Amino acid sequence: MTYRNRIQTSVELIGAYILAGFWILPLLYAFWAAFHSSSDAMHFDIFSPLTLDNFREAWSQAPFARFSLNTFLLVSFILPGQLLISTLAAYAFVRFKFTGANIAFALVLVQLMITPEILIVQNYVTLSKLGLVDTISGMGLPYIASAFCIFLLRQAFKSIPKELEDAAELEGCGTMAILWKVYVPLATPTYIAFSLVSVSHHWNNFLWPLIISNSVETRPLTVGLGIFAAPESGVEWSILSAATLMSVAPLLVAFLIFQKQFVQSFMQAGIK
Amino acid sequence: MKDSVRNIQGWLLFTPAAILLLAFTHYPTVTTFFQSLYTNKSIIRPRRFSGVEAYESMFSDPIFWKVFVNNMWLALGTIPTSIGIAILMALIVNKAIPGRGFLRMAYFTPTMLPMIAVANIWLFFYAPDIGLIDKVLEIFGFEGNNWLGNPSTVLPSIIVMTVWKEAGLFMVFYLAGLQTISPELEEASKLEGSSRWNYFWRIQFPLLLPTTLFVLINAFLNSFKLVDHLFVLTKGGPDNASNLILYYIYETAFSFLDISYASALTIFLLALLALTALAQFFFLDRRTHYR
Amino acid sequence: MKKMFTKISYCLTVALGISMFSSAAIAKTELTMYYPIAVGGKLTQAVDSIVADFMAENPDIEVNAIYSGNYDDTRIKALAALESGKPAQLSVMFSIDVHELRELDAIIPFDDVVSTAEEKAWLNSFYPSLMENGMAAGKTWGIPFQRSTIVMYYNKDAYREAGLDPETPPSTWGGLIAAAKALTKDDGSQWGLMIPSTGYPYWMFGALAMQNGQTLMTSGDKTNFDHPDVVEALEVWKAMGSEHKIMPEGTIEWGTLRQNFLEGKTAMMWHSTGNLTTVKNNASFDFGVAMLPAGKRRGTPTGGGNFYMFKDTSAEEREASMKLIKFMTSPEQSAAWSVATGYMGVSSDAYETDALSSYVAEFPPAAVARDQLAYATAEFSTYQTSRVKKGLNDAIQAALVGSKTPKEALSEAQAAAERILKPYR
Amino acid sequence: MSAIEVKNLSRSYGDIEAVKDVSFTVPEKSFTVLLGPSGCGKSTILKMLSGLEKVTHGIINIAGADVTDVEASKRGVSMVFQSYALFPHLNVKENIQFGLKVRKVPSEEREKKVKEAANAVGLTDLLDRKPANLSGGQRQRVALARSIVSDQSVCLMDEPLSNLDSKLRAEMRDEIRDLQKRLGLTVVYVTHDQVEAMSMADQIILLKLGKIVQVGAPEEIYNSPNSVFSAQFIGLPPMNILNINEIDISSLDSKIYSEVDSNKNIKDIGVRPEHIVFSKKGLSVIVKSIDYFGGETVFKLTHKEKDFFLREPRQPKIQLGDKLCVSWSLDDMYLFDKNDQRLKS
Repeated sequence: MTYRNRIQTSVELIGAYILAGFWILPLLYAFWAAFHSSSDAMHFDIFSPLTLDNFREAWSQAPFARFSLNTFLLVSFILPGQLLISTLAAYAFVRFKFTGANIAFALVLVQLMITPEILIVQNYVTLSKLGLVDTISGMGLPYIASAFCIFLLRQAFKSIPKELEDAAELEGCGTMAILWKVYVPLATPTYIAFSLVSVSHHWNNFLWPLIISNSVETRPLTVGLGIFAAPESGVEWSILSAATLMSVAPLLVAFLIFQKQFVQSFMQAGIK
Repeated sequence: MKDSVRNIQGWLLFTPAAILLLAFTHYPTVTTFFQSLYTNKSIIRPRRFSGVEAYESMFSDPIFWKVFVNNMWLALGTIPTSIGIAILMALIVNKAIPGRGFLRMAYFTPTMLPMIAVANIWLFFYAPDIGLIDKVLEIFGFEGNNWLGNPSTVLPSIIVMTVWKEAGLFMVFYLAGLQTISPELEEASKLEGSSRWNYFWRIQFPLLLPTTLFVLINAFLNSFKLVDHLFVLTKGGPDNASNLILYYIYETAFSFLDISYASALTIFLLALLALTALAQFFFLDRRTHYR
Repeated sequence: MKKMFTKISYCLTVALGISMFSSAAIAKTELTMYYPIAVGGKLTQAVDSIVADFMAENPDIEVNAIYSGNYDDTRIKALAALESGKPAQLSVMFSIDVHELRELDAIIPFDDVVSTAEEKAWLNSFYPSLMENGMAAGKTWGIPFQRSTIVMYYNKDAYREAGLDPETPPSTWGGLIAAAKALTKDDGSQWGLMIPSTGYPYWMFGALAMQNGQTLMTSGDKTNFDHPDVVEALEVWKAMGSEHKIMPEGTIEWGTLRQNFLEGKTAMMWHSTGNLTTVKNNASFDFGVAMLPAGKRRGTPTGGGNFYMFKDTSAEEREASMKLIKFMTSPEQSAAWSVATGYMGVSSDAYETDALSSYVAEFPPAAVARDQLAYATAEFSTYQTSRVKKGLNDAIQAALVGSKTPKEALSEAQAAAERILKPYR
Repeated sequence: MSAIEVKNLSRSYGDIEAVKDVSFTVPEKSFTVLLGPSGCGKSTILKMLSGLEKVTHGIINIAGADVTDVEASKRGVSMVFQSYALFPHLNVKENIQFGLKVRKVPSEEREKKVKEAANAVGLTDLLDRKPANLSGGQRQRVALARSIVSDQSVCLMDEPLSNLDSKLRAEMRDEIRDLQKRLGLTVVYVTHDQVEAMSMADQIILLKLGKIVQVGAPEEIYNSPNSVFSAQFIGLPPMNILNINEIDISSLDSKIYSEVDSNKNIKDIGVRPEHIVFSKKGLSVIVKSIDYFGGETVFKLTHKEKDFFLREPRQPKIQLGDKLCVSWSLDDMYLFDKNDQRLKS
C-alpha cells in the first residue's frame, strides 16, 4: 500500500470514529449524569463522586418496576397475537386462492399507510365503547393485526417450494399440520426478524399508550417516563437521566447482547 | 380438495385478521370521515350535520397551515441529511475496518431508544445557558442560544435530534443494499482507474436507488407519525413553531375535545399519506429490477 | 386438550371466588382520584403520604391516587377514565377547567353535596380569592387544594454583589428593571430576570396585565386581550428582553427555569410559589421571595388545582369523597402540604396552626404568597378554556419571539376568542 | 522480453500462507494458465498481479517495470472476472466504455473503440441491452469487450468460463484463444479445469497449496510430469499410480521388472491409461466396469484390490468380470520416489 493510501485510510478511520463518538456521546453523557449529582453533572465536574442516589430517587418517585412489567405485558400480548393471526392470514393468502383474495390483500395493505398511530381519535372512541380504555389489551389490540407481519410472512411462505408441501401431504399431514410442520419452521428467520422489530417498536411506542392508559397499572415505561419527565414539574437532570436509563435499559441491554441479530432483523424486515 | 372447501378454509383463516383490520383500520377511517361532517355534541349545543364546515375552518386555520408547513420542513430537513449520513455509515461499516462491530453498534444504538427518552436526553443539550451545547459554546467564547425558545432554531434543533435518532436505522437498510452489490464490481472499477468517489456516484449510488426510494418514502411517512418528542421538548411551541400535524390532532381531540375538527385534520393527514404510499407503489413497481 | 379445559375452568373458578370473596368481605368504598403536578419537587410523595394518613383514619375507604402529569394531561386522563370502565370519583384538576367540565356535564357543584351547617361553614372557610375560579353560575364547583400565586424569587448574594439591598426587592416595574439591569452581567453569565413563557405563559401574563390595570377576562365568555392596557403589558414583557436586555430573548422554559435560578444563571425569577420548598432545599445561596412588583398596581392571578367531584358517582362515593376532600383541605393537612411544597395554605385557619405559623415565623418567604392574595385575581378561565388559552399562549410567544407585534398578536387572539365564545353568550 | 516477471511472491493472511515464494515469468503475447485445485492460491496470485490484492513479500514486474506497489489501474492490465462484474444498471455499451470514461477518453475515440471491441466479440446488436437481459455467453463477451477496449497488453482472466454450460464453454475457449492471438494479448488465465488449460495454454503453471509444482507447455507437462501431482492432475482418466509393494511386479515384463527392482528409491510406478494394453502375459486383472464413449472405451480394472484404468480407441469384446492380463512398454512408464517426485531414468 502506498504512503498516500495509508494516510487516506487512517483519515477515514478517524472520521468513522469521530462520527461514532457523536452518535454515542449523548447516551454516554446521560449515563455519566445519572451517576452524579445534578449540580456536578451540570458543571461537568469529571472527578466528582459517583452516586446511586439518582436511581434510588427516581425509583422511589415513580413505580418503574410496575411500568417495566406493564411494557413487558404489553409486548407479550401484542407479539404472539401478531404472529398467530398473521400466520393464519398469510397461510390463507399463499395456499388458499380463496375468492376475493386479491381484494382482501389490498385491504390488508391499506394498513401499511393508515397505521393505528394516526387513527388515535376513532380508535380511542372504539375502545372506550368496548370498555377497554386503560387496559393492556386495549393498548395492544389495534396492533394485533399487522399488515407488515402478514406481508412478510406471505413473502416467506411463498418462497417455500411446493414440493415440500406435497411431500408432507403424502406423509398424511392435514392442512393445519402442513402449516405447523412445514411452513412455520421454514419461515423461522422471518419470524425472528419480525419479532425483534415488533418488540422494539412497541417497547418504544408512546402516543397511543399515553392516550389509552390512565393508571399506574397500565402505564408502560415510555408513558411513565414521559409523565415522570413532564418538564412542567421542573427538571432534575440527574434524576431524569437515571429514570431515562432505567426505562431504556432492558431493551438496550438486549440490543447490546444480541446486536448482530437485531441489525440483521432490521435489515431483513427492511428489504422485504 | 374441492374448491369450495378451500374457499371456506381460506376465509376462515383470514377472518381473525380481517376482523381486527376492519375494526381498527377501515372502520375508524370511515367513521373519522363521517365525524368530520358533523359538529360536536355538548349540553349546550346538539350535534348537527355541518358538511364541509370543518374543512373550511381547517383551511382558514393559520395553525393548521403552520403545522403542515412545519411537517414539510421537518421532512425536508431530516430525510436528505439522515440519508446522506446513513449511506456514509453504511459504507464505513460495510468495509473490513478495525472495530467495525463497535462502530455499527454506536451508529445503530440511538434507533433502539424510545423517542421520549431521546427527547429527555436532548432537552438537556438544548437548555439555554445551562445546557451542554451552550456550555460548550461558552468555552469557545460564543454566547448561548435559546435553542428551543426561538422559532428560528427550534425546528432545526429538532431536526438535528431526529437525524441522530433515525440515521442508524436507515444505515441498516443501506447496509443490506450494499451487501447485494458484488465486491467484484468494485474491483473491476478499481482496475479501470475509477476513484472511490467515481465508483460511489457511478456505481454504488445508482445501485442503491431502490433502497433510497424505500427509505425516502418510509422516512416521509415516519416524519408524520413521530411526535413523541414534542410532549417533552416544546409542546409545539413557541407559537407553534415546532408543532406538527399529529400533535395538533392530539391537542384538538383530547385537550380541546373537538372531535369534529380533529377528524377533519385526521382525514387530511390520511389523504396525504395515502397519496405518498400510492406514489411509492407506482415508483417501486416501475423501478428497474436488477438481476 | 380436555385436561387444559379442566385446568382453565379451575383457574377461573378460583379467581372468581377470590374476587367475590374479597369484595363481599371488606366492602370498602373505593375512590379513584387523579392529580397533576406542574412544579418541581417530591409532590407525589407528599400527596401519597396525606392519602395514606387519610386511609389510616378511615379504614372503610380505599383511595387510589394517580399522578397523571401536568394539568392538561390530568383533565384528559380523568375525563378518559369517566368513559372507561374505571371512572374517577373526584380529582384535583386545574382550577380553570371549571367551565369546560361543566359543559361536559362531568362535575357537580359542592352546594348539592354540602348539607349540614358545619359543612356550609367549611365551604366558607377558604380564602375568597382562591374560591373565585371554582365559582360559576352562582355555585361552587371547585375546592382549593394545591393553590398558588406567582412570586418573585431573588438571589440575595447576587443583589449584594451588584450593590443592591437584598432586603428591599423592587416593588415597582421601574425598580424591577433598574435592579435587573444592575444584576445582568455583560458576559451573559447572569441575567437579571426571567419570566417563564412556556408551559403557562398566559398565567405570567395575567400578572403583568393586572399590574397594568386590566384583567384578561371579565367572565367565562368575555376576554380582554386587545385592551390597550393588556397590549401594553405584553409590550413591557417583550421589552425586558429586546430593549432592556435584562432577560434572554425568545421564550423561557417553565420547566428548566428553576434550575437556571439555582445555577445562578438568573438573579430573579417569577414562578409559582409551589416551587418554594424545592428552591429552599436546593439553593446554595441566600435567596429571598417577594411579591410581584406593581405597575399601576400590584397583581397576580391565583393558580393551581382544585378538587372536583364527578357527577357519575353514588351517594356513598360522594360521601367518601367529601370526607377525603375535607381531610385534605383541613387546616392541619393544608399546613403540612404548604410546608412540604410551598403551595399556600388554603384557609386562614391553616396559617393559624402551630406547624405553619412556626414555619412562617422561621421562614418568612412562606407567607408571601398568602400576603399577595390581597392583590390577587382569578386565573384566566373561560368556556373552551384550553383552546382560548392556546390562542393566548401562542400570541404571547409570537410577540416574545418577535414574529408578531404584541398588538397584532393579541388582536388576533381576541378575534379567535370571540369566535369561540360567541355561542356561549 | 517477458511481459510479466514474478519473483519470490508470497501472500499470507494472518498465520495462513496462501502463496509461498512463487516465481515465474510470462512471455509476451503468450497464453499462460495458472492451474490447480481450489485453494492452491491461483486466484490470489492473479489478484496480486492485478494489484487488487496486497503482496506480503516479493516483486512483480510488468513490462519491465516494478509494479509491486503500483495501483491496480496503473499497471497496464485488464481483467475478466469470474462473475463478469458487469454493472447491472448500465447497458452493454456503457459497461464497455466505463473505463474509457474514467480515463476521460474523448467521445469520438470512445465510440470507435467500443464499436471495434463490440465487433470483435460479436455484440454489435446488443449495445443497448442491460446485463439482466443477456445470456451467460453474451455477458461473457461483454466482459471480454470491456477488457479489449482498455487497450492493455496484459489481460488477466479469473475462471471466466466457470459459469457457462459445457457446450458454450468449449465454444468460448476457442474464441478467447482466437481473440488472444488476433490482438496479440498477453493472457494470464486462472482455472481449475485441466481441459481448459490443455486446450488453451502456451504455458501452464501448475500450483498446489500455494506453491508451483511444475511450469511448462501442456504437452511437456503431460509427457513428462515431474511429480505424482502433475501426473494425476492432467489427463482424463488420470495417470494410474501403482505402489510397487501392492502389485505383483514379478508378473511384469522382465525389462520393466529389472528397471523397477534395480532402484531402491522407487515407490510408485505411473502409467497413463492409454498406454496400458491387454496382453497374454503381465499383470492379472479383473474387469470391474466398462464405459463406452464411442471413440474410445475406458475399462476399470482391479489387481489385488487396486483399481486402475485402461483406455482403448477400439471396442474390444471384453465383458465385466473377465479375467485378463495387461502390460505396457518401458518407455511409457514413469517412476516416482517416496516423496512423489519423478525419478529421471
